[in-house]
Amino acid sequence: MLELLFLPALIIFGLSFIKSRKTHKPLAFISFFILIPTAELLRLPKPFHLLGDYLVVDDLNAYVLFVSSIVGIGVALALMTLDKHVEVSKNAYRRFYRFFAIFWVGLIFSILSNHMGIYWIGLELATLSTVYMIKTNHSNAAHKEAWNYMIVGAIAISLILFGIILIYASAKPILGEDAMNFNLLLAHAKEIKSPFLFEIGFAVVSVGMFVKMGFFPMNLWLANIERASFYPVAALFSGILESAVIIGFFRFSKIAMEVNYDHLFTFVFIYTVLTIFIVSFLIFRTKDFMRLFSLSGVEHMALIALFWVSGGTFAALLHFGAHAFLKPALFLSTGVLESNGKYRIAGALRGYKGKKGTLFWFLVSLFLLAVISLPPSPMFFSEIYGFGAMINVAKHGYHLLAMMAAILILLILLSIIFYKFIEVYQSMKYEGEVHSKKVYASELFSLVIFAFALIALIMPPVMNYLKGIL
Amino acid sequence: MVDFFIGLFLASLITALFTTRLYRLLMWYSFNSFTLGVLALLIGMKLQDNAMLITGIATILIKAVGIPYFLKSFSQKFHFVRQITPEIKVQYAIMLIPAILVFTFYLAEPITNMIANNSNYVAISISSLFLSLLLMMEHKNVAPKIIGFLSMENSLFLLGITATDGMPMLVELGIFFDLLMAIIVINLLFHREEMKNA
Amino acid sequence: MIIYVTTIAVLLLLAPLLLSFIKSLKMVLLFKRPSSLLQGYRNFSKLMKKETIISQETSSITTYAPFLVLSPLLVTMFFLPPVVHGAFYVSFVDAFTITGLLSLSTFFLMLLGLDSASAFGGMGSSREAFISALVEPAMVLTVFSVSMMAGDLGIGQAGVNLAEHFPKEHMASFLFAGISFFILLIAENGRIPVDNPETHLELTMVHEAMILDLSGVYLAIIETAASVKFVIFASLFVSLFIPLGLQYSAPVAILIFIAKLFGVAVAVALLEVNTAKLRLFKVPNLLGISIVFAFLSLITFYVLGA
Amino acid sequence: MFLFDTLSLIFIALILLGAIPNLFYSFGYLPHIKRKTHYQIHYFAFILSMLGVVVAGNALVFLFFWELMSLTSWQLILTKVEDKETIKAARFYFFMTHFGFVFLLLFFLIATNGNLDSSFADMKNIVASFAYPTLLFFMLVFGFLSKAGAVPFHVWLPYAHPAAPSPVSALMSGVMLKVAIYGFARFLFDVLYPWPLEWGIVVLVIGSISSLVGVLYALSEHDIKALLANHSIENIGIILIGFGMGMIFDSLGFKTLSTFAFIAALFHVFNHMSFKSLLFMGAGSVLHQTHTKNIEKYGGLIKSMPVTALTFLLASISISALPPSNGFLSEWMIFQSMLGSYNIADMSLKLAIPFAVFALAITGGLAIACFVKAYGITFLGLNRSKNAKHAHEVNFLMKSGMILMSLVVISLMLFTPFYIFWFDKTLVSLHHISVYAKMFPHGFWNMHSVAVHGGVVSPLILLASLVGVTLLLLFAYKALHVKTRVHRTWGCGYKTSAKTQYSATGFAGPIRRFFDWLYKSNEHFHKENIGEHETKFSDSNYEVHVKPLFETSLYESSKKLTNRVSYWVYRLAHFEQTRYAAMIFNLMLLVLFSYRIFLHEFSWATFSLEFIVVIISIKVLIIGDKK
Repeated sequence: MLELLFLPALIIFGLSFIKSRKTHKPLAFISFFILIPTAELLRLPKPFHLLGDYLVVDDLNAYVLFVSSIVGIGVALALMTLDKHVEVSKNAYRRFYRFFAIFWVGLIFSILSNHMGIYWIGLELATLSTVYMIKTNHSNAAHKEAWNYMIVGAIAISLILFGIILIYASAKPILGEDAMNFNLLLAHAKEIKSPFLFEIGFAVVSVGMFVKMGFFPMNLWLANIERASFYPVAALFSGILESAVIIGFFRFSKIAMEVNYDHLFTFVFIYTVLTIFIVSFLIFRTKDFMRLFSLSGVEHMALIALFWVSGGTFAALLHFGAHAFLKPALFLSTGVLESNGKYRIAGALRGYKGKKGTLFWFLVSLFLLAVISLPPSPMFFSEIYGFGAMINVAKHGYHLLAMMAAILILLILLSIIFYKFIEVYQSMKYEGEVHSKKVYASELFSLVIFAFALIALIMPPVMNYLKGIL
Repeated sequence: MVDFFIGLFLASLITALFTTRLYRLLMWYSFNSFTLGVLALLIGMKLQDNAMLITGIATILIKAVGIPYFLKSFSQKFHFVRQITPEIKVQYAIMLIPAILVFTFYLAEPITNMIANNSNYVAISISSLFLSLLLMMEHKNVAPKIIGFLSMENSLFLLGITATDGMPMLVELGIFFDLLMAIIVINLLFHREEMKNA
Repeated sequence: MIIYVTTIAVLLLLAPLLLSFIKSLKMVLLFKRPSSLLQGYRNFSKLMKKETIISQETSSITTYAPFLVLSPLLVTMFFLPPVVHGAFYVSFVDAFTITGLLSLSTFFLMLLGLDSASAFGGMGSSREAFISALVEPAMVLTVFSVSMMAGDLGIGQAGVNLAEHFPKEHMASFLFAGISFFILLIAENGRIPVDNPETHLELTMVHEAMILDLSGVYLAIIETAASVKFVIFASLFVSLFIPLGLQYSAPVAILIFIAKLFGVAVAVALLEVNTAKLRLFKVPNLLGISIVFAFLSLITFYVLGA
Repeated sequence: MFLFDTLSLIFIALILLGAIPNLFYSFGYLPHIKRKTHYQIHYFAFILSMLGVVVAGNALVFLFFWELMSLTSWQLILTKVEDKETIKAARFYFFMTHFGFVFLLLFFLIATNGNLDSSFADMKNIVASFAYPTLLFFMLVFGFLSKAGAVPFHVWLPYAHPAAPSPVSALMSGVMLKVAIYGFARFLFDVLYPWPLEWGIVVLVIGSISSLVGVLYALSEHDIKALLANHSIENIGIILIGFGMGMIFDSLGFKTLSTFAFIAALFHVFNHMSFKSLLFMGAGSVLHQTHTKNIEKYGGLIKSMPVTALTFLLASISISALPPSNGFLSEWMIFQSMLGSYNIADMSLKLAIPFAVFALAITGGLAIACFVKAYGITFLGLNRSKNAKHAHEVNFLMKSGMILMSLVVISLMLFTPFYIFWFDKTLVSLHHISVYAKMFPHGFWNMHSVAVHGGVVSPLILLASLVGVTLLLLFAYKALHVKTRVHRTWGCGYKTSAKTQYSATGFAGPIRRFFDWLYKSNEHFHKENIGEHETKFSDSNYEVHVKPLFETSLYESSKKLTNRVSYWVYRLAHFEQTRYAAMIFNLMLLVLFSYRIFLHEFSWATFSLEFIVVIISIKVLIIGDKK
C-alpha cells in the first residue's frame, strides 16, 4: 500500500530525468494511479496502520489525502499545457516535474503521519521543493519571491518545529518517547502536567502554520509569491500544501481543545478575525486574478480554522474540500484568463469560441460564484454549518453579545469580499473588449474533474461520510 | 558543565549579532554549533543515550564543520558581499537583547513539571530563537539570513537536547536530512542566479 | 326618504346660486355694482346650448373625463348627513370614502388639464396636484378628529350624533377641527387666498387653467362640478361644525340649513374681500396651519379631553 | 421539508396570480430580448424559487430557495448587459440582497442552534429560551426588509427595477418584494411570537418613513421604471404600517383590531402585487415601443396604444387609492386600523399614531400627484419625441398579459369579501381571532371597520353608483345631440406644439420646490441668449437631478469609509520584504506575551508593560526610522 502511494510520484521523479520532448505527456497520466491507493484507503477499516505507529490512516487524513490527490491529478493535467501559456524551457519544465514529485512525496508523508516529527519532516521537504518550483519562472520577481519564500518559509517551519519540541517537552514526563504520537497525545492530553508549556508550544506551532498559510500579518506575502510564480504553483499551494498544513492544525488544535478549550478558542478567534479583517480589505483593492484568488484562499483557510475550533468539524472539512477543489481550479484557469495581460480583468471571460470555450467560461463562472458561497456550492452549506457552530459556542460562552457582534462583523467583512467578487465576475463577463482566446483540452479536463469533485461533495453520502469523521 | 556550555552557546549567538564580517559570522556560527554538539555529547553521556551521542557527533560534523565550509565555498564561488553591517543600530540591539532575555525568563517562569526539571532551559532556547530571528532581521543580504535560519535550527536543537533530553532518533535524522536538502536548494538558488548573470 | 331626496334636489339647485351669491356679495363689499344672483343659472343654460369644441390634440380622456369629474361629486351628494332630525341618510359610507371620491374627481380634472397639450392645462394640473397633495393629510386628520368627537366615522351617523349631543365637553378640539376644515374648504374650492376663480391670469390660475380648453356642455359640467363641490364642502362644514336646528320640522329645518349655507358663503366672501391671493409657494403655509390645527384638535382631544 | 399551511397557500396564490399574466407578457416581450435561453432559464427558475421560499418548511430549504431567488433575479437583471448602468445596478442589487442574507443567516443560526433542519416549531422553542429576542427581531428587519425595500435599505430598488427587463421588473416588484414580506410575517408569527410593544412601533416607523420617502423620490424621478420602483418603496411602507399596527395592537391585547390590521396589510400585499405588476407591464410596453425610459420623451401614447393606456389608467387609479378601487379599500382598512388607536391607553403612543396617519395621508396625496404626472405626461398631450410618434400598440401576448392582470385588479375590487375571508382564515391559522363576521355582518355589500366608531365602506355600491351616474350623464349628453367641432388647442395665440406642453419636471416643480430641503436637487440650466438680452433666448435646456439623501449619506459615505480603510490596510500590508522577519518576531512576541498575561495570570501592570514593549518594538523593528 505504501509503495503504491509513492509510486506515481517516484515514477514522475524518475521520468523527469529522461531528456525527451514528449516526457511530459505520460507524466500527467501517471498521476492517475494515485487514485487507486487513496480510494482503497478511504474504503479500508480505520484506523489502518500503514507504517507502525508512524503513518496511521484514519477517516480524517484519508479524506484529506483523497482530496489532495485529486488536486494533484488536476494540476498534473494542467501542467501539460504550461508551455502554451507561459515561456518555459524544456529543462526547467522537467525539473519542475521533478520537484513536484518530491513535493508530493513530502506531503503524503505529512498528511498520513501520526507523528509530529514525521509530519514536520514531510512539510519541510515540501516547502523546500516549492522554492524551486517558484524559481522555474525566470523573472526577477520570481527570483526575489523564491528567496522570500525560502526565508519566511524556513522561519515558519522552524517555528512549527520549535513548538513541536515544546509540546514534546510538556508531554514527555507522562508519555516518554511516544509523546510525539498524535493519537496517544490526544488520549492523554488531560494528564499533561504543565498545560502552560503545552499552550506555549501550541501557540508557536500555530503561529508557524498561520504564517505559512498567509494569515495576519503576512497576508500579502503568499499572494506576491503566487503572483510571481507560474500559475500551477499557486494551485499546488492552495490544494495540497495548505491541506497538509491545515491537517496539522486540525490535529494540534484537537489536542489543545482537550487541554484548555477557552484559551484555544480565544486565540484562534482573535487571530482569524484579524486576518479576515485585513484580507477582506486587501481583496477589495486587488487588481489581478492571482492576488484575488490567493487572498480569498487565505480567507477560506482562516474560516476553516475558525470553524474547526468552534467545533464545526463537518463544516470545516466541507469547507476545506470545497476550497481545495475550487482554488486550484481557479488558479489553473488564470493561465487562460490572463492570456491577454495580467491586469485585464474586464472581459476576461469573453471571447471563448466553440464547445471548449463555452464549457470553459461556464465552469469558471460556476467556480467564481461558488467561491462566494452561493448555493448550491458546498461552501454555502459549510459556511452555514460553520457559523452555526460558532453561534453555538457563543451561546454556551459568557460573552454572548460580544461574540454575536464579532460574528456579525465577520459576516460583514465577508460581504465586502462578496461585493468584490461580484464586481470582478460582472466585469469579466460583461465589460471590456472581446479577444479570442484558446483553451486546451487537458486544462478543460482538469477543470471538469474539479467540477465533478465539487458536485460530489454535496452528495448526501459524502456529506454523511464527512459528518462521521470524528 | 552543561550550564557552562549553554552559556557559551548563548554568548556566541549574541556575539554573532554584532558581527560585521561574513566570515567572522560563519566562524561564530560554527562555534555555536560546536557548543551544541558538545552539549549533546555531555548530556548523552550522562543519560547513557546512544542516539544523543550520534546526534552530537553529527552536529559537530555537519553543522560546525560542513555547513560553514560549504557556505564559505559558496561565498567564494558566487562572490558574496562580505561586508555585512547590521541594519538595527547597536544602541537598540544593546537594549533589545537583555529585554529579550528578561522576557523569555518571565515567560518561562510558570513552566513546571519538566523532565529536566529546569524551566530556564526553555527560556534560553526561546531567547536564542528570538536572537536568531533578530539576526535575520538585521541583515539585508541573503547570506547572513541563511545563517540566521541555521542558528534558529540550532536553538531548536538546544531545546530538544536540554529541555526534553533528546528527541526521537527518527526526527533528528529527518531534520538533518532536511538541512542538507536546504543547502542543496540554496545552492541551486544561487546557481540559477549565477547562470543568469553570466 | 322624501326629505332625503328633496334635500339633495335643493342642494343641487342651490349650488350655482351660492357661488353667484358670493360673487355678488363681494362686489357689493367692494362698492361695485353686483352681478345677478342668477348668473350661475344663466351661464349654465347658455353653455348647454353651445356647441362643443374639442381640441384636435386631445384624446378620449377629454371626451369622458368631464363626466368622471362630476359623477363622484354627484354620488357624494347622496352621502351627506341629514339636515332634518330623523330623516333618511346613507349609513354605509364614511368620511374616508368621501375624501376619496373628492380626490377621484380631482384626479380626472388634473388629467383633463394635461390632455389638451397646452401649457396652461399642465400648469393648472401641476398646481392643483401640489395643493391637493397637501390638503389630503389635513383632511384625513380632521376627519380622524371629528370622528372621535362624533363617535362615528360614518359621515351621516356623525352628523346625527353631533346634532344630538353637541360636544360641549370637547369644545376646544371641536373648534380647532372646524378651523382646519374651513381652511380646507377654501383650498379645495379654489377660493382666495389659494386660488382666484375670477381671473384668467396665468400667474394666479389653478382651477381655471385646467379647464381653459373646454367649452359648451363640457364647460357647463365642470362648472357644475365646481359649484357642487362647494356645496358639498359647505354642507359638510355646516352639518359637522354647526349641527344646530335639526330638531325642527322638515321645511323649517331645511330653511335653517340653507341659511347656514349662506352663512358659510358670507364668511367666504368676507375672507376673500379681506385677503390677497397668496403666492403659490405660500399656500403650504396656509395648509400647514390647517394641518397643525387638525393635530391640535386631536391632541387636545386626547390629552385634555377638551 | 415543505409546509403548506394557509399562509403559504395565500402566498402561493399571490405568486401564481402575479406570475400567470406575467408569463403571457413575458412571451410577448421575448423577441425583444437578445439572450433568450439565459432569460428563460432564469425566469422560470426565479418563479420556482419564489414558490420554494413560501412553501419551505425548514430553515435550510428556506435559505436555499431564498438564495436561489436572489441569484436568479440577479441574473435576470443582467439580461441586457450592453448597458453600463445595468451592470452597476445588478452588482448593487446583489450586494444588497447578500447583505440581507447575512442577517437572515445569523437569525436562522441562532434560532436553530445551528441545526438547520429543524422545523419552525422547533425554532420557536429554541428562541423562547434565547436571552435577546430583540436581537433576532432586528435581524429579521435587516434581513427581510432589505429585500422588501424598506427605508433605509431601499436604495437598490430604483436602480435594479429599471435595469431589469419589464416582465422581470413586474415580477420583482410585484411578487418578490412580497415574498420578503412573507418571510417577515412567517418568522414573526411562527418563531418570535409574542412581540413586545416596541417591535410594532419600530415596524410602524419604518413603514411610515418608507411610504413618505418612496413617494417623494418617485415624484422627482423622470425614469418611468425608477418612478414605479420608488412607488414600490412607498407601498411596502404602507404594508408595513398595517403590519406595525397589527403588531402594536396584538401586544396591547386588542386582538380583533390586530387581526383587522394584518388583514389590511395582507390585502395591500395583494393589491400592490396586482397594480404594480400592471404598471410595470404598461411601462414595459411603452418602453418597448419608444425605446426610452425617459418620461419626458413620451406623450400622446393613448392614441396609439389604447389598451396599454386604459390598463395603466386602471392601475394608476388603484395605486392612488382612489375609490372604488382595490387600492382604496386596503388603504381604507389601514386608516381604520389606525383609528383604533383611540383605545390605546399609553398616551405617548396614542399621540404618535396620528403622525403615522399624517404620513400615510400625505403619501396618498402625493401618490395622486405622481400618477397624474406619470399618466398625463406619458399618455396625454402631444408626442414629445420621434420615438413616441412611431409607437403603436404592443403585440397580442403582451396585451393579453396586461388584460389578464387588470382582471386580477378588478377581481380584487369586486371580490373583496372573498379575499378577506381567506386572509381571515390565514390569520386564524396563525392563532389570531377571526374578524370576518364582524367585518361583514350583513352580507358582502358593506364592509365594516372593527375599530370603535369605525366607518363603513361599500365597494360594490360605490362602484355601481359611480358607474351608474357616469353612464347616466353620458346618456344625457348623447341625448342632447350636442354639435361637436374639432379645433386646435388654444394657446393664447401661440401655436401649440410638443415643446409648449408642460414637462414632467415642470409638473413636479411646485412639489419639488416645497421639499427642496430634502431633495437638495441639482439644477442644470443652460440658455443661449440672443445678443445682450437676458430674457430672450434661442435655445434653453433645464434639467433637475435629485440624488436620494439616503444614498449620499448612508451608502456613499460607507463606501468611502471602506475605501479609506482598505487603502490604509493596503499600505500597512505592503512592507518591504526585509521586514518579514521583523514582523514574525513581533508577532511571536505579542502572542507569547499575551499567552503569558491573559491566560496564565493577569495584572494590569504587566499588561501595560507588554503594550509599551510591543509598541516600541513595532516602531523600531517594523516601521523603522523616517528617512
